[in-house]
Amino acid sequence: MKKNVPLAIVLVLGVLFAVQYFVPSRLSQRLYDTTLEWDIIISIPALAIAVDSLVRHHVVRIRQRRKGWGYSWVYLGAAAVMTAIGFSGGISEGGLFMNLFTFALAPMQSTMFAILAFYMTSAAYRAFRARSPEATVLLLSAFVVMLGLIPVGAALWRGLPGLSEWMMQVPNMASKRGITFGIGLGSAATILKIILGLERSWLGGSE
Amino acid sequence: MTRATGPIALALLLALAGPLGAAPAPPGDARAYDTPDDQGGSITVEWRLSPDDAGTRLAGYEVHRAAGDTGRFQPVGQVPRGNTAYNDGEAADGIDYRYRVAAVDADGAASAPAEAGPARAREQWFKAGKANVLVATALFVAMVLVFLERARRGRLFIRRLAGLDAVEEAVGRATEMGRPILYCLGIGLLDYISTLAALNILGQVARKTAEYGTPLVVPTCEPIVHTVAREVVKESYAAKGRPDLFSDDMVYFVTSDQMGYAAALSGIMARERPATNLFMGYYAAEALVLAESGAATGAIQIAGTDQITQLPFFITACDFTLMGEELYAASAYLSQEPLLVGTIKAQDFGKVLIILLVAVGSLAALAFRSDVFSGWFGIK
Amino acid sequence: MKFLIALSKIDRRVVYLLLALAVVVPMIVSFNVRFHVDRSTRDLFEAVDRIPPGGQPLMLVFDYDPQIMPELDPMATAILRHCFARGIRVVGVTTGAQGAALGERAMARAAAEHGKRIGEDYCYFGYKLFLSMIYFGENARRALPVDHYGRPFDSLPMMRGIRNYDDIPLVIDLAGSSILNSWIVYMGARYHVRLGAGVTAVMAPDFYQFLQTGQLAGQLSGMKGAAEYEQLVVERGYAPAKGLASRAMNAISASHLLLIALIVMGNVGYFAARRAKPKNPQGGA
Amino acid sequence: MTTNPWVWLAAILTLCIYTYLYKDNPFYKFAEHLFTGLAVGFTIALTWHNAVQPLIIQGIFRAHDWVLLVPLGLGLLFLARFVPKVGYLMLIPIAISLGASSGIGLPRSLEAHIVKQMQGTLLTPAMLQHPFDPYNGLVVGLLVLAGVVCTISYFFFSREHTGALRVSSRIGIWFVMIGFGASFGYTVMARLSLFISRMQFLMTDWIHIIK
Repeated sequence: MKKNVPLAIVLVLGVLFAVQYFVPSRLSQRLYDTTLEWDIIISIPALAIAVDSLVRHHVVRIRQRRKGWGYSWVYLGAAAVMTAIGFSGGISEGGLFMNLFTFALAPMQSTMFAILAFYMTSAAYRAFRARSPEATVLLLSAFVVMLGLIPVGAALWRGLPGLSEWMMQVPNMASKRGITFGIGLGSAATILKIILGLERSWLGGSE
Repeated sequence: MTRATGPIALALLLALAGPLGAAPAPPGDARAYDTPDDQGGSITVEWRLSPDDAGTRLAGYEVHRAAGDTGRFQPVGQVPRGNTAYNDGEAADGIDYRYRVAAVDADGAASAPAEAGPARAREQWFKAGKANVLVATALFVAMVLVFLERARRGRLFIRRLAGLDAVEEAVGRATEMGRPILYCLGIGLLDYISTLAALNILGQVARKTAEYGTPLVVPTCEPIVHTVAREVVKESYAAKGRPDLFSDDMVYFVTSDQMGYAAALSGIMARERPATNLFMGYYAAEALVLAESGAATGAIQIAGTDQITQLPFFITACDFTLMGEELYAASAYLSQEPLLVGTIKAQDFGKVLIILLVAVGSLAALAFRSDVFSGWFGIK
Repeated sequence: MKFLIALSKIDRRVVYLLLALAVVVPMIVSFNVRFHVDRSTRDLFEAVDRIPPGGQPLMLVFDYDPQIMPELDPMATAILRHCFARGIRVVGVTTGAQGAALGERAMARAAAEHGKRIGEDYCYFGYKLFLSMIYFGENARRALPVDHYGRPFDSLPMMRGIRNYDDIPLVIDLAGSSILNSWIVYMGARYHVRLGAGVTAVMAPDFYQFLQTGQLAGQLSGMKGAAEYEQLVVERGYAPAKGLASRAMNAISASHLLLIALIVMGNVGYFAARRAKPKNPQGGA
Repeated sequence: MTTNPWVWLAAILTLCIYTYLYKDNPFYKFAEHLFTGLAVGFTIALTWHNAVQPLIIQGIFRAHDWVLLVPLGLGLLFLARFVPKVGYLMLIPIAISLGASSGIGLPRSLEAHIVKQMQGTLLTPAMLQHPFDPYNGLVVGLLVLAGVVCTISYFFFSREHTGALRVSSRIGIWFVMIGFGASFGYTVMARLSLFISRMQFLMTDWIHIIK
């Protein structure tokens, strides 16, 4: 019973908005715009659940003196300070809030991003082994493209940069397209199952 | 000599005549019509370029409008040279408008106007340009319904997915080693299909961990997904009769920052040393950060995503990867709901249909040398 | 044999250390590697080089943000050095809010190096709407009423006599997104602006078609393009030494080669291990 | 070396993150917790300024757009999660969001993933003019078509991969592997550029080794 109301809501809204796509009228457009705006407002309070969860998690760690509980203070402290500054001082350029963003948060974001250069190297070294025909194709194709992108490659064979680009544009595109068809059919089928109430993972349980 | 001077003089005269004040040549073939597939309130005016458009003399075109048969022409807008259309978004529905389009040069001199209209703006109730999408949608819905009905009547065959055995094995391995399983739902929102599939698989994995008493760790990245994931795990433990094993600490929110989440998971993997890492759902660049940090700890890793750009990295760094549609199929298969198998059949039928249509369309296009077929699939 | 097998079992930390060295060493120690210069780079260089010194200015558009700055900022620097060394005036502008500070920094730095004065040798208009830049084709003065520092258009000596794009011999858009498409469609097609481009390596293939059709006079692709341009600047004697892009490109080449070598070593070791196996079947998995 | 304390902060945090490559250690743990904590605070403050302020405070309380109370009320049902007996009420805002996005997604997904991709795969009469063009020729068109069909066949679930399906799915997975390898190789350059720019930051802005 408790789950029938949400299921009915999904059914009605799902059909309504699938039809809305094909109707350009004023009413239909307004319905769409309003829903997008409402959706933002609806999702705001969910942040409270997330904050509750993270505070609980770290408070428990600190109370039980679990391994590394000191870092939970760092986490909670950083979150509290950043929130407090954001509320009191405003978020304009040049303020303390934006400075913390520019000189603490952003550098760590881009460093995490840049760490990928290392991970690509170690992953390639470990995995690009000619264990099977498929693995060999994978490794050769990566090999050719990498060589084609640096000056040495062009010096070895002038056609290499062109070949590496062709591989990106032709075979790569063909395989992506094949996968995309499957994704399109699969996601449309899943959406339909949600609308029809057959896919219920979002209700919390599969019952 | 004398014979040659005549034409040269004439040419000079013609060349000078342009810049020296004469109005530019008018645009041609103007027409006005209700803008299609819209909510009304708009009329489109089209014309052919003025012959003077190619030079640098022309500034652009000015569009004037008059309401009804007797209204006075008022300027409504202008567009720079090189344009052949103007969208009048200020037209009231149901009123006849007439239009005039004139070419204007840099000094403001206008050509004789080209007339168009009358035209009337109307609100449409169907997007004619999306008819192909409507057909595709209707066809697909019908296919799914038919196969659902067939699934209800009897068992349909679906081949066993290699990835499913890998998931079960990985859960078993963690149990044997007495180490936790890390389940990562990605950074997507709840309404991403990959997130829903990941939640579905999480439910099945949680049932197994409840049964065997294997520790489970689910750090989340999105508030609403977090909320649902917590319920999914809680109910799975309840369903297996082990609500005592569930703790609030299993599913916890970390941060919604993409790279912050990756940093936190790297730390968790290094410290808690899970025996098995499952990465299911929507991923962006952090995919390889997660998979390589996990590989360094020696964990068995299984990934599944419909993000094609991240698949190459999961394939290289994980032990098994569910690619695109396989992720959805795995989630349907694991739930062991016979009806869900029906939709997989419908998807397969869709694939056959796509191949046939592309083949027939290509052959026809080549045989009749016509773009009609690709045109119909194309959307402006 | 043991040595060969060891090649496939290098510790990941050693791999990381090698990569760090492959990047950092070429950045500190400048190796003078000569690059093969792509035609699209050479075309852009020549298009700039043909602009008469001291006359109509080149327009440089900084349509990039901090995320793609590593690839595009070196292009801006190389082009600015070329222009200033040759005495070509430059108008700087951006249609992305995030590009404003980046463009300002790049221009001020290059101008200081060459002792160029704002208003006379170069101008910077900062962030302008794309619509303003379309309007520039109609009326430059009204499209850019004041520069980045609030000075009116008319008070800038080098802008006198600039009516619209007809007085700009070349516009170079340094872009990381589809905004370059808009420049080609609007400015290129409508105002017949002569357009050059600098784009990230990932985006470069999308724009090759415009080079073929001549809608782009030339194009720099990624760090490689910037490094090639730097090389041309040095070869023609406009600068004594190569700059950051060449160092970065050396670092990229070195690390690509390292990666390729690692893959080869891994496979050599893998096959060595496979061969060694049948000889002692008792040896572990 | 710079004397700007903010640059020092950025540089030290950058180095702290990189220490993880050696192994997990207190410096990394500190940076990681600081990172995630700051990010959460950043999200909360931005939500406040970009969503709560304009939509709720401005919209409802200043501009008296009372209709917005409806989505606000629905959103507040999320908080039912904290009240054990009525916890299920939070499914209502989830259902609204999910229902609307499902309906919105159905035709769009079919359009973007199926209809448009079919158009791109179809052979066109224009291909006959330059049959051997490496990008737009007929031969390449046929190659792409074959690649697409074989890749699709790899994802065919209704039959075991035996007989003809075995061959086509095998070719399909080869196409997939060429594509993945090429994408991998192509991405290396972009990631290296990011690392180079971090190094540039350290060596120019922080310790001024290179100019």
